Amino acid sequence: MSARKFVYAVCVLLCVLLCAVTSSVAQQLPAPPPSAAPSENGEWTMPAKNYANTRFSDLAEINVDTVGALKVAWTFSTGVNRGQESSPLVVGTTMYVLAPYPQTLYALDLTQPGAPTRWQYEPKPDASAQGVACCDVVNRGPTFSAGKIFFTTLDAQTVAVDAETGAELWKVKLGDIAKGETMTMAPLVVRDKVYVGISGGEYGVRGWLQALDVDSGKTIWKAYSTGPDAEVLIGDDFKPYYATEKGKDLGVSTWPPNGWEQGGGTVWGWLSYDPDLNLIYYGTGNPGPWNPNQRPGDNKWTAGIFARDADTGAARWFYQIAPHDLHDWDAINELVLLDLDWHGEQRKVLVQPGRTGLVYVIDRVTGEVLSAEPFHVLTAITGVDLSTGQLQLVPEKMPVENRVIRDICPTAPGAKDWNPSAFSPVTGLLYIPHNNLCMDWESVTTSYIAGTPFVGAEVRMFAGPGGHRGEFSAWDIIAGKERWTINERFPLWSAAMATAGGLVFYGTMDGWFKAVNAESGAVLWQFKVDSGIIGQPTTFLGPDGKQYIAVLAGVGGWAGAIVSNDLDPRDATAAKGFVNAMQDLKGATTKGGTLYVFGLP
Amino acid sequence: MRALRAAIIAVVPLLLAGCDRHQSVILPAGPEAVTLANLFWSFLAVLMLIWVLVLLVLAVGLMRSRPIGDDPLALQPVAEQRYGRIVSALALATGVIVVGLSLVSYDAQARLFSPGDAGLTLKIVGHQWWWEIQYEDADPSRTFTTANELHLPVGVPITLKLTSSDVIHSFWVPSLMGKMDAITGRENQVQFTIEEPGTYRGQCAEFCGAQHAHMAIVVRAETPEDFSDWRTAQTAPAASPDTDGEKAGLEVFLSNPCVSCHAIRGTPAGGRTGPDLTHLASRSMLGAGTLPLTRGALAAWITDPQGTKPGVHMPLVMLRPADLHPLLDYLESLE
Amino acid sequence: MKRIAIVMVLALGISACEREDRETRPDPAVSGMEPKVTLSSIIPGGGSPPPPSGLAGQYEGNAYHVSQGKKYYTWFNCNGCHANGGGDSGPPLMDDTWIYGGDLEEIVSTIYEGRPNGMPSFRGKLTDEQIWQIAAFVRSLGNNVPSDAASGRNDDLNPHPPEGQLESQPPIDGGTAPPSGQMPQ
Amino acid sequence: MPDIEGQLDTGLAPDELRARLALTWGTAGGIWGALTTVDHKIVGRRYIVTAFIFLGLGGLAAMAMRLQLSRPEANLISPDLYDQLFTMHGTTMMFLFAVPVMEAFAVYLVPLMVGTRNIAFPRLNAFSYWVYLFGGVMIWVAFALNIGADTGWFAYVPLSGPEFSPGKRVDFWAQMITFTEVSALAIAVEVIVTVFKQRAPGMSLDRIPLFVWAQLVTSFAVLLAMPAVMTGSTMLILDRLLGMHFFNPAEGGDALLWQHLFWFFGHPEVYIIFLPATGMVSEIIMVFSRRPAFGYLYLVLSIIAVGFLSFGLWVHHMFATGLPQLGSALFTASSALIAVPNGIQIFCWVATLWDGRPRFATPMLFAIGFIVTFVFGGLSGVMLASVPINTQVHDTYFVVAHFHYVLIGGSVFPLLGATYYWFPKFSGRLLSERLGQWHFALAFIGFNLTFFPMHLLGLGGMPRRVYTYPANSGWGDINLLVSGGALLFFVSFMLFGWNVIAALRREPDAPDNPWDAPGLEWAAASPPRPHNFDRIPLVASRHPLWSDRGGLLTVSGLSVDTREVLVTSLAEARPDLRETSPRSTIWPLISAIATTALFIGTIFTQWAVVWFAVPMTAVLIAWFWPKQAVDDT
Amino acid sequence: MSEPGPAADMSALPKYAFGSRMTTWWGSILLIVMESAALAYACGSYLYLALLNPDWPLSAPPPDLLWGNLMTVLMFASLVPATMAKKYAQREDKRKVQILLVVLCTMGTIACVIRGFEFGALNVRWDTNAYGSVVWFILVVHTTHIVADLIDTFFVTALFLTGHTSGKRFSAVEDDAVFVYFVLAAWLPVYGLIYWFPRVWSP
Repeated sequence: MSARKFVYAVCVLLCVLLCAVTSSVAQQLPAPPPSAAPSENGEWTMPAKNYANTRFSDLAEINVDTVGALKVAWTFSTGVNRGQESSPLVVGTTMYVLAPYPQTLYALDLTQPGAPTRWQYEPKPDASAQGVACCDVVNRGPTFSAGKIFFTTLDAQTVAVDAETGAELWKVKLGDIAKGETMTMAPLVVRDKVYVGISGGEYGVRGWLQALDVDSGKTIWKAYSTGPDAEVLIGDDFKPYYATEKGKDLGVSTWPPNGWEQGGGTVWGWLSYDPDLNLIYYGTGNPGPWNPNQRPGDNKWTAGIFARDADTGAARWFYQIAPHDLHDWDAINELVLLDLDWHGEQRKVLVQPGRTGLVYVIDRVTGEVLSAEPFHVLTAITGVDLSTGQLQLVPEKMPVENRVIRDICPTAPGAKDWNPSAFSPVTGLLYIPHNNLCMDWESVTTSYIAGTPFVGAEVRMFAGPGGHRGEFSAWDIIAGKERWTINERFPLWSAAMATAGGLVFYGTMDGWFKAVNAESGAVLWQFKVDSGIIGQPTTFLGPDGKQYIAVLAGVGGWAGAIVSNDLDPRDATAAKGFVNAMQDLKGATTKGGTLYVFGLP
Repeated sequence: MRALRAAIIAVVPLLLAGCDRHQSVILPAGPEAVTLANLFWSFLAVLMLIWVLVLLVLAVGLMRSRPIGDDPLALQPVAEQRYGRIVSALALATGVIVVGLSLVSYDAQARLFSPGDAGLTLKIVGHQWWWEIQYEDADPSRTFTTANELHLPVGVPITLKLTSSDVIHSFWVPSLMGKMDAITGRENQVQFTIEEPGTYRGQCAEFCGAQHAHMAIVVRAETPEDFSDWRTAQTAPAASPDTDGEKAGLEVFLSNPCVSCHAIRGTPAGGRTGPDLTHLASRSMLGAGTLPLTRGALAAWITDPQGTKPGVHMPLVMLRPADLHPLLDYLESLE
Repeated sequence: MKRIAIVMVLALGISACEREDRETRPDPAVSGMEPKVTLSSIIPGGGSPPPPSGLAGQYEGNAYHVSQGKKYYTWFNCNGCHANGGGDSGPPLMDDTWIYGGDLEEIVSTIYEGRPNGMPSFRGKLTDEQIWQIAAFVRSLGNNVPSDAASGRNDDLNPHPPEGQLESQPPIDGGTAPPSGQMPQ
Repeated sequence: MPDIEGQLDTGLAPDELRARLALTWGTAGGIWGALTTVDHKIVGRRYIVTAFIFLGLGGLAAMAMRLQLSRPEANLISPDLYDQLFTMHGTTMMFLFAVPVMEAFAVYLVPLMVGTRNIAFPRLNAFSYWVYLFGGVMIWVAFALNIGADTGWFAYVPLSGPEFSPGKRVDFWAQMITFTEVSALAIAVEVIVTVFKQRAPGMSLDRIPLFVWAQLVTSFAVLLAMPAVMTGSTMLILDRLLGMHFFNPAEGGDALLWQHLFWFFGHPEVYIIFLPATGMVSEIIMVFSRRPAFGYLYLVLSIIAVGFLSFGLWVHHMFATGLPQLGSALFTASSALIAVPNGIQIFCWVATLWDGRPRFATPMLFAIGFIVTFVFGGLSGVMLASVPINTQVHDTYFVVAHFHYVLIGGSVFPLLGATYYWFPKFSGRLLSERLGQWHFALAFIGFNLTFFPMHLLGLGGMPRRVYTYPANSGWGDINLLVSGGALLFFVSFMLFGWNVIAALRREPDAPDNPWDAPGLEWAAASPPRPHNFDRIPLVASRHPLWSDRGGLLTVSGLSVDTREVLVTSLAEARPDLRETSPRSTIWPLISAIATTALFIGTIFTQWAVVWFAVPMTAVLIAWFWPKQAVDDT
Repeated sequence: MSEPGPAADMSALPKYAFGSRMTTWWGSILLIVMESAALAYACGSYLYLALLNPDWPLSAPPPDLLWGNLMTVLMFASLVPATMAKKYAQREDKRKVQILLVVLCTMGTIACVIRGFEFGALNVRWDTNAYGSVVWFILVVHTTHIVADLIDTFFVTALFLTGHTSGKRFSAVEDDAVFVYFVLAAWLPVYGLIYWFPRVWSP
């Protein structure tokens, strides 16, 4: 206890000093709003670390100088050889690890050597749910709040478990797998509400976000992503910045009749919360089906970013990243909340490295797009017209039915999919793990048959220019360009994590866990784990007062389905075309499901 | 000759009998079709005149008396020269006539196919063996999909965008406009205007497989007001079932293979491989013009589509006998 | 000469006749028939599994049925989960691994009843004939149907060489996939 | 050069000359002789008979279709069978009857008409027949086995592509195209070389009979047009069997590429059928008007012009495919323009008739029937050339009517006339005039009753290739009339068949020149002896048998105990060489069998190319390898 | 019909000659015309598809130049023995013709080997897309000419080496040389289309 406090104090001191130093050098580094990124306490209670989604830890024991000595402290098998996209949480002396389907939640006792299981909780989701999980049976992490662990299950339930005992507190069913409704996202808890959204954008699921009561699981409000204003919770407070978002019942009128009923716009990514504005920010998924010709119109409110009142759910503003989305460009990626000096003016912004290949800097008060600069090779779009907010499309790359449109970059999983980036206030840089892929795409008419995929596209992906398929980039938000980039053989499907030790951590699909110098991009340390990494690294202070790094290894997800699902690489369209770009993954890694915890000796 | 004349005399009454409003090139119902018919008649007049003249000359030549001579090679140079001049003159005349006809044809072609005011645009997708019709609009909520029966306003320029989902089809409503192919991977356009309200029949005119014969299209030309009402009604979702029978019918529909191919907007049925049935009961025909839409025909069609239209992609569904009437009740309620 | 040729070709061709039949009405044997399937090769107390239905040849050997199955495979969104045989959320169908058995009857049964780990049951959503046809097409994905019954390429994006030209992968029953590192590269 | 091959004909008595030449050129008896023969007359006769058998089969298919169509909503024939029937009808008539029969006449007649002893490359000629026979048998056997092609004789992709035509039906069709193309191309080469190099001395270019001119131009058209459809059908089969993407619009291919390739062949094809017919008409009208055809030069130039122009018309089959409008308009003009040379031919024939002294024998009746119907069909063709009119009548029964007027009126009538005309030469027997006149009358009436009402059906909106039509369409009565006409037309052919059979059962009694015709073929015996001419004639005029009433001049100095043909110079036909002509051999048949095995094998596995390449090469080497000290070729 | 008797004596005419005086020469020329037509339709199809697709060569890299260039050089080189063979054949110089035929055989065999590598250097499979299909098709069509020429050359060589050297065989050598010219003449447009068109063409 005292030792831990001591180390913690040292860290804070170091951090303050560091901040002082850096701020004296460069006055105006962006920083998350303090209210959304509270000071470090050595725990990691939610997958994104904080409401601002920075995935930054002030811990600095493991730093540029010491990282070379990093060793495996202990490991733990999740018992499931499927894609491990989850994040290990640490609260007090307990680590919480959530496996993919069947989603056993393990509580590991950090005070004991080797961290034995304190308890485990099995939600026993319906096995059939595996059939409607679009992209492996993953889950993106549990969330801790006020003595409870919340998580979602593949069969569309949300569970609250007592963090101490593992007793189930409540469990509510929010969706019907027979319609393709599943849940994979990590919930967000703000005060007395748990926010959860639905997955299934590839099954014609009508997306929504719900606020549940933390104590009972009862729905407090539910905001759909399509349909009439009343159901989208659009009211008088709704003040979007751009004219194209203004109008009555756009969630109906920008669709062909009844199209919105199977219109997608699922909410399966990351939520941010600004306590000062009391707004929840999140992105909505792709409209259904992928084939855009089956849904003329802008298809509100899919593939865009919502700001909602955290208490009532009332929409405050919306910005549609991809009106009439052509290429499965969900807008669900993480929204990093930052306050920064934008050309001499202090702005509250959110930053999203989007699937479109652009890093969006959006005023989070008004919804105005301040900049959208490319971090990926672009052939299908040229950028965003900042005066209208409209995505600028290249007409030759627009899908036509029954014709293959070639060399569309970025691809359906986007320049960057769900796997979140990290922001370091120390360097002021955003660390983006992303893809370098292009694709061929053919739109085909598809039927809506409840419980079966509603896609209507034949896709095959391949490496982008340069031949490598992944990149890890440090992004200068203000300048709107890359500071440095590491090329990776495979697409990056793991999250990034930054620490005050001047390090950024990420994992690769061929199983390397890497620590990189946050300033220069030099790889300082790397370790080969048993399977490809697609999880979210976290860091924490152990009960022994030492800093540890934790990450789940176990390849899978959309990108890794070729291994986790044993797909056949001869079919270029397998896993919606991702397999074509991943044919050699089977030779580079095997299935796995292991938690790795690293520490200094 | 004589036989031919007899043939013509024999068939003219038949021709007149055949001239109901089924689908006829020579009964135009819009300016484009009139242009086409006029062009046809003018070509016919010129060409038939030529034919008759040639036959007259031939007949006279065969019947005229001529001097007897034994040596086939004994030709008269003067006559030969005269024939030469006549043949040359006729060749020249032929050239002039065909060039003239080509110019007349080009004039009509330029008028018929020059892109004009887009007016109402529809996308028509040919399927084996039915037509998918997508009404387009700048306002996506005014777009909708229907099948085989085209409602169009009179006096408004119509633009059809034609494509195919499988093989090549050809959209042809003779009373309105010439045919245009619907080709996979391409989009063709055809424009026309209708002047008279009425019903015009058309048919696929490119061989497209086993049921090419049963791929008709019905055009219902209406006043703009009627059309507007119809369109508004079509954008609405399907009528929800009222009676117990209809409700049971919806249940039958959803729990049988019907739901995998057909869409009924407002219900979970969202199949696009068969025609959209949201407003089925507002149509007049079944199976792309194969049967009239009556309860009996509907029952026959559902119980044995392969008997009426062998090879059609609608499968033989083994309905429980008790399910048929509720299903019919429901389908008939889809006004 | 010609007569001899005709007789010879006739003799050769008789067996091929069925391959080209385009029977649009289902075989009465198929309607309502639930195939009896044994998934295990162990039968306690001896004895043998029930004989196969005998319909395999009728469906797998007929180009029209296989082609119809290919059409339905897309129409009914099979490709949503199994892609063009390579698999997606569902397992691949081109390889030799068959969790629930790779015989025609077993595949029919899988489609008809569904399977607990996510395969939906298409009972009542497809006609029995369609299920047999789809199953025949699925068999062709592993090149397990006669090569002259297998379909050619479609007028679509090219996912892989036509089924008839893929490596033949006779089914191996069993739920465990080989270690992925050993899969064909 | 020392003369090593023995006896020359110089100075031999006529009887001995004839006997020795017959021995040298003769075909052995029995099956072996039949299988090994390279005599152009035997091969040509087989060709003609086979083609007429295919005509009968195609006609039966047509009758079956007419039966189904005679009433609305009839259920006699399933759509699947109907599709196979009309495909077999079109395919048979175009590929197995019309083109081969015209070439068959060339194979038989051209060497006789130019005064030589055998066609050039006679072994190739034998080979071409076998390939044609096997191709035709293959597709009909396939049809009998329910593997008949069902996508129309034009086989438009994507319908005929791998996705929409499962099974082997279209594969057989596409390979059949290859078969017939191989045989047609071989004959084209033979005919051209025969006409260019083997004409009798003195037969300069301006003395070539009009029929030979027509066949020459036709052969060039075959040479340039057939490779287009062969390219197309190869692409089709590669798409179907190897998964290639020529016609896959999704992967950069195009459905219209097929149509371009097909019609780039398909339109010249019509003229490949029609031009020889004009040659026949010219001969018949000349002989039965008893004067030279008027305007030899006009006619020759017209034939050449038609041959050229026929390559510029293909797009008028594609006016409804949405091609650019201006381009289409140009094809309107070019399509209409072909009326000029065709018109000139008509005018010349009418002038010949006008000035001549017509004898209304059966061939002449058919020639007159030809003018009446062909002009009608040609004029409706001018309508079809107009883009706007075409968009209305394209793919309707109007077009069916039009091309049957052109093809039956324009080609089959002349062909029937030519059969009556040359039958004594082929068989040594004259056909019955009385039956012939009945045949003509029934055929003419039946034909017009069948096809004239189809114009009205087309205008009434009836599309082609439908297996049935609704009862309320109003097309029922006309269709019944059409079916009745078809029956009449069919009966006329049965009459013709009876006429032929009856004639063949009589003793040969025809004189060498029963019609007092001027051509060299009438200088040969009826039927011609194996060596055609005892002595090669020396030609001094365009109408040798008219101008040299006293008997033809001949040349001597050719070998009598080896097969030798006289090769002359291209333009003036000055004697140049005495080339040897090949003897009978079995290798063409074996090659044809190997080729057939390869073509059919590829339908089932692409490795057939590899398997059969080696035996094919071996067979070809065996074919060409010299068997004796004195070389054959 | 009675005959007035022979008017001219042909016995002094030679039994073979060279060039267009022979029927076989015309036969080969007509075959060449036909094959040129087929190749022209194949090349026409290539251009048609190239003009139709905005992204020709459909995202495949253009073929590697090495083997195509080698082939072109070899083809031009083969003109020398072919021309010489033709010359000596007309002079009926058996020895020289034999040597030159062997040289032609060797060159033809090398050409076939190079052609094998050319297929490997196309950088696209025949069943990848329409571009792949049409380049393979054209190259295979041209290869059939090379192979046909090679078989023909081997055949003539075998004749010459086994003593079948009567006069008209020299004429066959000449025909063979003509076919070598044709293979080159056919190659140049194919070479340009396959190797250079995708490099130069931008829609």
